[in-house]
Amino acid sequence: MDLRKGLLIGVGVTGFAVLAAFAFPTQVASSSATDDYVTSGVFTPAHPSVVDAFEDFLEIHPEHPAQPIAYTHKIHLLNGMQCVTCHVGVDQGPEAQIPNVTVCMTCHIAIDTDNSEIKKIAAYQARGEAIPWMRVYDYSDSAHVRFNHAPHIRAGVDCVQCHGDMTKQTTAERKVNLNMGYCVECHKQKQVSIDCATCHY
Amino acid sequence: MERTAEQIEQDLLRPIFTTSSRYMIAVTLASCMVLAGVCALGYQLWEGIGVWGINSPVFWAFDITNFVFWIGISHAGTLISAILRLCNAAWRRPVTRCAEAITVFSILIGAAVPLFHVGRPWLDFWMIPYPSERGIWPNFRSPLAWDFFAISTYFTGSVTFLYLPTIPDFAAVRDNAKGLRKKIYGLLALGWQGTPRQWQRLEIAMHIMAIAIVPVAVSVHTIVSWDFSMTLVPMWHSTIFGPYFVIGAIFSGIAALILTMALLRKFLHLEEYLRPLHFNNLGKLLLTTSLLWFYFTFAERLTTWYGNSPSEMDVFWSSIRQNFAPIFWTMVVCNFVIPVPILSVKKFRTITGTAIASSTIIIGMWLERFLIIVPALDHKYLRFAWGTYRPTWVEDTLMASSFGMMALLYLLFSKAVPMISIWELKVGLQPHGGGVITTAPTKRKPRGLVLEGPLPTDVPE
Amino acid sequence: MSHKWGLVVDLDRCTGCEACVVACHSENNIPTAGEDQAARGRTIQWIRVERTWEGDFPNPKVRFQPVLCQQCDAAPCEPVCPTYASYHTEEGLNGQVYNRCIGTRFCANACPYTVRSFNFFNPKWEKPLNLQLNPDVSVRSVGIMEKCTFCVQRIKSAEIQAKAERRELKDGEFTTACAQSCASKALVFGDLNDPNSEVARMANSDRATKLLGDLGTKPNVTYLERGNWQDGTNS
Amino acid sequence: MERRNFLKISALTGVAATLDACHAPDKQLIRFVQEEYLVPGIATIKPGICTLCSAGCGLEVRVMQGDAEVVRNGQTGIIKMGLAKKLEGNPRSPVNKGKLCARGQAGLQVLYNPDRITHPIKRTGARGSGEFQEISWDDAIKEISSHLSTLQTSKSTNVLAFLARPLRGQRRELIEKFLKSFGAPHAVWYEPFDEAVLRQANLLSFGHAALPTLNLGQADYVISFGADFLGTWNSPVSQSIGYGVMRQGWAGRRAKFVQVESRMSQTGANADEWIACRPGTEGALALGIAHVILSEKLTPHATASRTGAQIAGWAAGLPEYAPQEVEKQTGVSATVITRLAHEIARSGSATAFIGGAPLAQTNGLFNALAVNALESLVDTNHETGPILSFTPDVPTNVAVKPDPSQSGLASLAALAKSTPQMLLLYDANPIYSAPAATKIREAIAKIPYIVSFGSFIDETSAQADLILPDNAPLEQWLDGEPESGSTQAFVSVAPPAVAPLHNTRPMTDVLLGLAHQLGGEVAKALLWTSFDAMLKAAFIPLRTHAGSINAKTDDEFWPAVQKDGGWVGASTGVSPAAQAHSGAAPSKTASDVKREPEFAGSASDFPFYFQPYVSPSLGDGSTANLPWMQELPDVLTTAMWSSWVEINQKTGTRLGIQQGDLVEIQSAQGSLRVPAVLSPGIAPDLVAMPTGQGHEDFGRFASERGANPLAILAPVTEESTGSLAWAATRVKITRVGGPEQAKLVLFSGGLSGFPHEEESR
Repeated sequence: MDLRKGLLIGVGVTGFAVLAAFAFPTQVASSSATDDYVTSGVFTPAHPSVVDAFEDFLEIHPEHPAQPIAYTHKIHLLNGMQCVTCHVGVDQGPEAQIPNVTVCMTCHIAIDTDNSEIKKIAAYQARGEAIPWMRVYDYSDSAHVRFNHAPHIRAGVDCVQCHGDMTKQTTAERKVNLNMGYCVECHKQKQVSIDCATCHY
Repeated sequence: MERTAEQIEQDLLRPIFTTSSRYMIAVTLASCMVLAGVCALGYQLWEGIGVWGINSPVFWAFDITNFVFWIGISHAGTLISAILRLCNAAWRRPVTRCAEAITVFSILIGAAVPLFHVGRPWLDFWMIPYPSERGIWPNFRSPLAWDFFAISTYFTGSVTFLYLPTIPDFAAVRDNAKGLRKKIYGLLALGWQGTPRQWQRLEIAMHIMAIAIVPVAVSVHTIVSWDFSMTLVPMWHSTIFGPYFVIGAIFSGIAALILTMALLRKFLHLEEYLRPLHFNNLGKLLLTTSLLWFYFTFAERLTTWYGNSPSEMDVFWSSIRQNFAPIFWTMVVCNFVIPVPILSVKKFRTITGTAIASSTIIIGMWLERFLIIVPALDHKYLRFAWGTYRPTWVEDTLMASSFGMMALLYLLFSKAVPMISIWELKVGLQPHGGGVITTAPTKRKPRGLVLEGPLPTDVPE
Repeated sequence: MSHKWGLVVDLDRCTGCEACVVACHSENNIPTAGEDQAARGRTIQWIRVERTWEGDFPNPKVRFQPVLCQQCDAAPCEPVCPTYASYHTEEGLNGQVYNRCIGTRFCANACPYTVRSFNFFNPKWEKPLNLQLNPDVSVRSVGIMEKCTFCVQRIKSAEIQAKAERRELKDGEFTTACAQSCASKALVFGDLNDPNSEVARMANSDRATKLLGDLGTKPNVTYLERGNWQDGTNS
Repeated sequence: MERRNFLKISALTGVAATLDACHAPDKQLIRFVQEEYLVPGIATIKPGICTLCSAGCGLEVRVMQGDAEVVRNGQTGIIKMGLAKKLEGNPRSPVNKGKLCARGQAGLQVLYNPDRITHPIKRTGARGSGEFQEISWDDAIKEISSHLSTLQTSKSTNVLAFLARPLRGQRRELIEKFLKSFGAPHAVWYEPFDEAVLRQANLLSFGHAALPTLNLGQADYVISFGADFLGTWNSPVSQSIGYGVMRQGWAGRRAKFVQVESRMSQTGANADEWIACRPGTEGALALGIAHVILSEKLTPHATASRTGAQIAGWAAGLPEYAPQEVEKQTGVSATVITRLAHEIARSGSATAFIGGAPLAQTNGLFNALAVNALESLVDTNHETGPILSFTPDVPTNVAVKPDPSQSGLASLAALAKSTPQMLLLYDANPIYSAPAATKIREAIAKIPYIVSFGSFIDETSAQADLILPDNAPLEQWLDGEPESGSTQAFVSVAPPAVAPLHNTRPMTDVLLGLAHQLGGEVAKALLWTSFDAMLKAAFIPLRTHAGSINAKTDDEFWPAVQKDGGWVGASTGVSPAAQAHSGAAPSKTASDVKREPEFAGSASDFPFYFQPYVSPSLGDGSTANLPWMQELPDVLTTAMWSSWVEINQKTGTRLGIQQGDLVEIQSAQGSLRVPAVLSPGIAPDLVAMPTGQGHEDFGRFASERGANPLAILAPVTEESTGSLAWAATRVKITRVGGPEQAKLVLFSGGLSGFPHEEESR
């Protein structure tokens, strides 16, 4: 038999084997993902799908996730509301509260009630459901970042710097690419420690 | 009986233009082993290296054993052929190419191991120093980083060193082939015309490479040994590891070379070219290295025993008297007890004899690498934290398939390239050949250029 | 004032109750290996209590010794890491940067104390056990080396708090999970740079020793040897 | 090259496309409105009470906001709620003073255990078949109350029985009130290792039917007879705190600690001197020491005390207990006995106490009385006050105290005899923890209707017809009244630290609800609508007493108590120490108490004493379903995930048994197979085995793992209290297999598991 044919077959079989080795465990992964909690990683059952794994690895974030409510930051801010009024805790600790349906309704029980979006919110409240806001800014688990808002705000870092000018936005968009370079640059400028353990632990 | 240039060319080009069924069988076998390895590797990449038998405290075992072993084997070619070239031993001509081929392929395999033995192989590229927004570079204090650079240098060097003397032979194949193959070999031959100028350049280049590659080769295995001796681990933290590893490497390298040559001789009908003389000479080299190896092993153990530091003695005893004793004594038998008698008696230093010795040595040297790594790790200082190690099927498969990979690559190579340097043999044919500094036909006399016999341009076509 | 975190283990007080071990598991999201992996010697414990028998019945002697990362000043684990995942932090801890770790396991081999643990598989928590995970601490995934961090998350939050209140850290203001749980006060954590801190005082005790001190790793964990009962001389 | 580009290329390697299997399942789930508002990312500290052993340590629960998958009115969804992240000791608790033991830390895994019963279930298959189906709370309550009312109409006594793990405080009060008003007998409070014997002895010796509080910090000399006081006995955390002080608390002063026991416990491993003594003869040894002190007048107080009066011949200086005599009985050499006596007498303040195996002998009461007598002879330092004392009662006497004479096994046996119509089951698992020989399984099988309030399926609740799952301890109102460990009066209370994860309800509220449905006497007796109302009513009276909280009004007082997690009395006028040596005249003298131990099984057929011991991590088996506890290496053997039997090394070699071999342990009652662990810390004629493993049916982490030593015990009892003499069984052992059959998992030594083998070169 001709050598070239033989080789082609060999290569083909090998390639198939590789695919098989990857493909087979995905079923395991997807099933196990339902009853077990697993952490992030790549090419492992850590992610429900390999696509997730790649997105995580490549730090691909949705630029402008579709929110359940067409909330307009612009209007609220121009009406003199502050970020902290809704995003409670941002100046006290690591996280910022994503406002709850009841928070919205405290005002909108009276204000602009016939607006269709407000009606949606009211409906949520009626059903006893919270609004399933989509997250805009986040870190993947495998980044192992322990970010804390409060110290940054105390240091006088303006919200705009990392989150863009919300007075120009309706629903939030990921205007700033918060990769490590971005953090490090700012830390350098402000002569803050850039020791790894400042953020990664 | 002497062979004419034509016969040589025919004999050595035959494997390239005709394929025997035996060859196909061999290829299939080898690729099956490789395939098994690929599957095992895929499984390991998916699940995590927990599918291996490694544990705490034995974090390295078969993986690094294979790494050190294959990098060791790689010392066959480059060193031998380079040294033999430099000291211009006439008998080296048929040997060099298969030696250099071994080098290239075993580096490939050896280098692949550490890339896949890490917990998160998809991040291996962090070993490459490249500027990123993070502003982080590899840690140049880490012996692993040194390995990375040493081995990549060694690999580049070896490939060049293998490629250079093959150019004229590529040309030879080109001239005998037609169609696509002619084109390909044409490219590989880099438009070689065999003009005096080209010969001159080639000789100079090879000479430089030969001189350059020797220190690289030596340094590579020294650096590999530093992976161990730069730590505090008992029986790793040793000052003689550098030379010890290099000798071990050359030792196993020559063994591998002899074995390959024996096989080639058999399968490619090269009886006329690989003669008992070659095996005899290489056998002598093997004997020397075997004795050297034994000296180093003995010296290392002796100093440990004499120094009598408790933590080292734990490892010492576990390897020679307790659970690792069987492996240890097998190693001594394979590397010393069997080979030395065979090789030291002229009557036994035949092709078969040397082949047998070589095969035991290859086994023995693999065990030696294993014994350097595992006993030390599972008897590290604190007794409470001691462990033991058993390999799993995944590790066994990967280890086996690394040999399969070697075989496959070699077989394919022998299909693509004449395993014996045709033109060098032709050169050897010259009546007054054999180490005479001759005058090049060009006006300019190349400086410091050693070449046996007149240039092949004089060879009657 | 820069800090130098240290821990003192009083072997005379240690009862071998292993409260520290579970406290550490709970605080630092340490996964449970399960029986099979445990049998393979792959349990992850950032702190373990070593037990050694001496003598034989009827006079056996037992020695308990908690062993954790010694946070060495001259740490063998640091130089060997090719990616700086294991490195020396500004506060003198042996940092382990999980996201930078590619899992060569070289550090674990180099560590003479065998206190580094490797994630051979991706850790799993059967729901709802995952709700116990501490959000202040990373959850490590497959192929990553991990070890005792001196509860760096507690150090950080204490420092941030102190900074917010524009003051220095006070001794005993916070402690590691193991020390906090230790009923007999065998574990004491604090700042060795603060001469008045309890840990600094205890580290100067005449019973003080270092684990494998002759290796020259300069550990920041100090062990106080067991004392003896002088017959009659006490009270 | 830019990382991103480098990876973009690799990302495009087709593999991804083929494998976009599915996305995380919980993305589709709806989100419920928050019930509790916490600042995200910031920990709130809430008080709690540890229920993993009877010591009653105070907790501080670290609660942080997080997303949890819960069921709300029949629908699964995600809710932002406060989640318990870490348990620490409560620094305001006088028992554990901010410290917490290994088991306590694992309380989290009770709350988050994947095997919890998430909703009421009703038996569908045959009893014990484990076939249940979901049922709504309303139907469940309807069903049970209809049963109860029918029982009420049938005016016969003990139609209703309540079986529970010993409780103190208001939960006990509630249950007893319910039963009393219903016309049912007292509840049966059962645990395998109950302390009835010691309570009885302390009542006789000191006038206190309670476990002692040990102020070890003051001691110069501690001699403990079998009490694993640093691990499992009495109040380990408070004792460990004292131990630390005793060791290095005072400059230039370090107490001596002597442990008398025949199998080295974790506590014994810390002793300065460890003395192996023949099982059951600890009392004799104590009297031997007393004899020397008395006869040589080593202490000024060598007089007849009321405690000594319990021992016949005390006044006469215990002539029968001359060291040589004692040596014959105990196997401890006379010289050692005399030396100990001298050391003790010379030391400034000494204490002697007893616990564990010596009490679990047929002559347990005698042993206890003997050690108590020695204690009151030596523990007489007046500056420090006695080391051994008793926790003073809470002035308002919040709850009824356990009756000392009422031991678990006795009342369990009574329950077994009188087959009631209905059994309420709460946290007790006698089918697992009572010796098979007591035939409790059969007795329970006979009961027509069984309702369990358990959070888990275990051997006993698997028999239930109806299971009304209780909230986890951290999810409900709790109170506690620690029996010992504090020198001040102490009652603890804790509101729920987290909202319920599942569709469960606290037993207390269910019981109160039933009371209302039943009406009549029961409703009158329990007029509270919810358990916290009952607690409030019980705690309010404390306001007028001197204690940790001074509040003007009740409305200030109650929240303050909740915040602190309890109320601590200012040390009352009569120091608890003084109480120890006063008290009512002895009701009966110990002269008629059995002095010699008896063992089940003849020495010829069964050459070894068999001693089960409480596992430090798994306790009596009730915490075997917590993964942290399963994977916690036993500190002496480093074994985990398994059970084992400890055998003396020499005995092992004599019987050809090696570390890890599978051995069979046979008693007259039955046999079991476990791996062997060879240990130098155990008498050659004794084999010991930890409790906790060998569950048939207790969730994914505990089921079908190891063996249960309690199963093969002989049903012998200490007669005066009728409590189980669990250390009075004899066994024989034989090797039946190698390590490969045994499957012993050791933490130290990796796969081989036996580093000491390699040590011996």
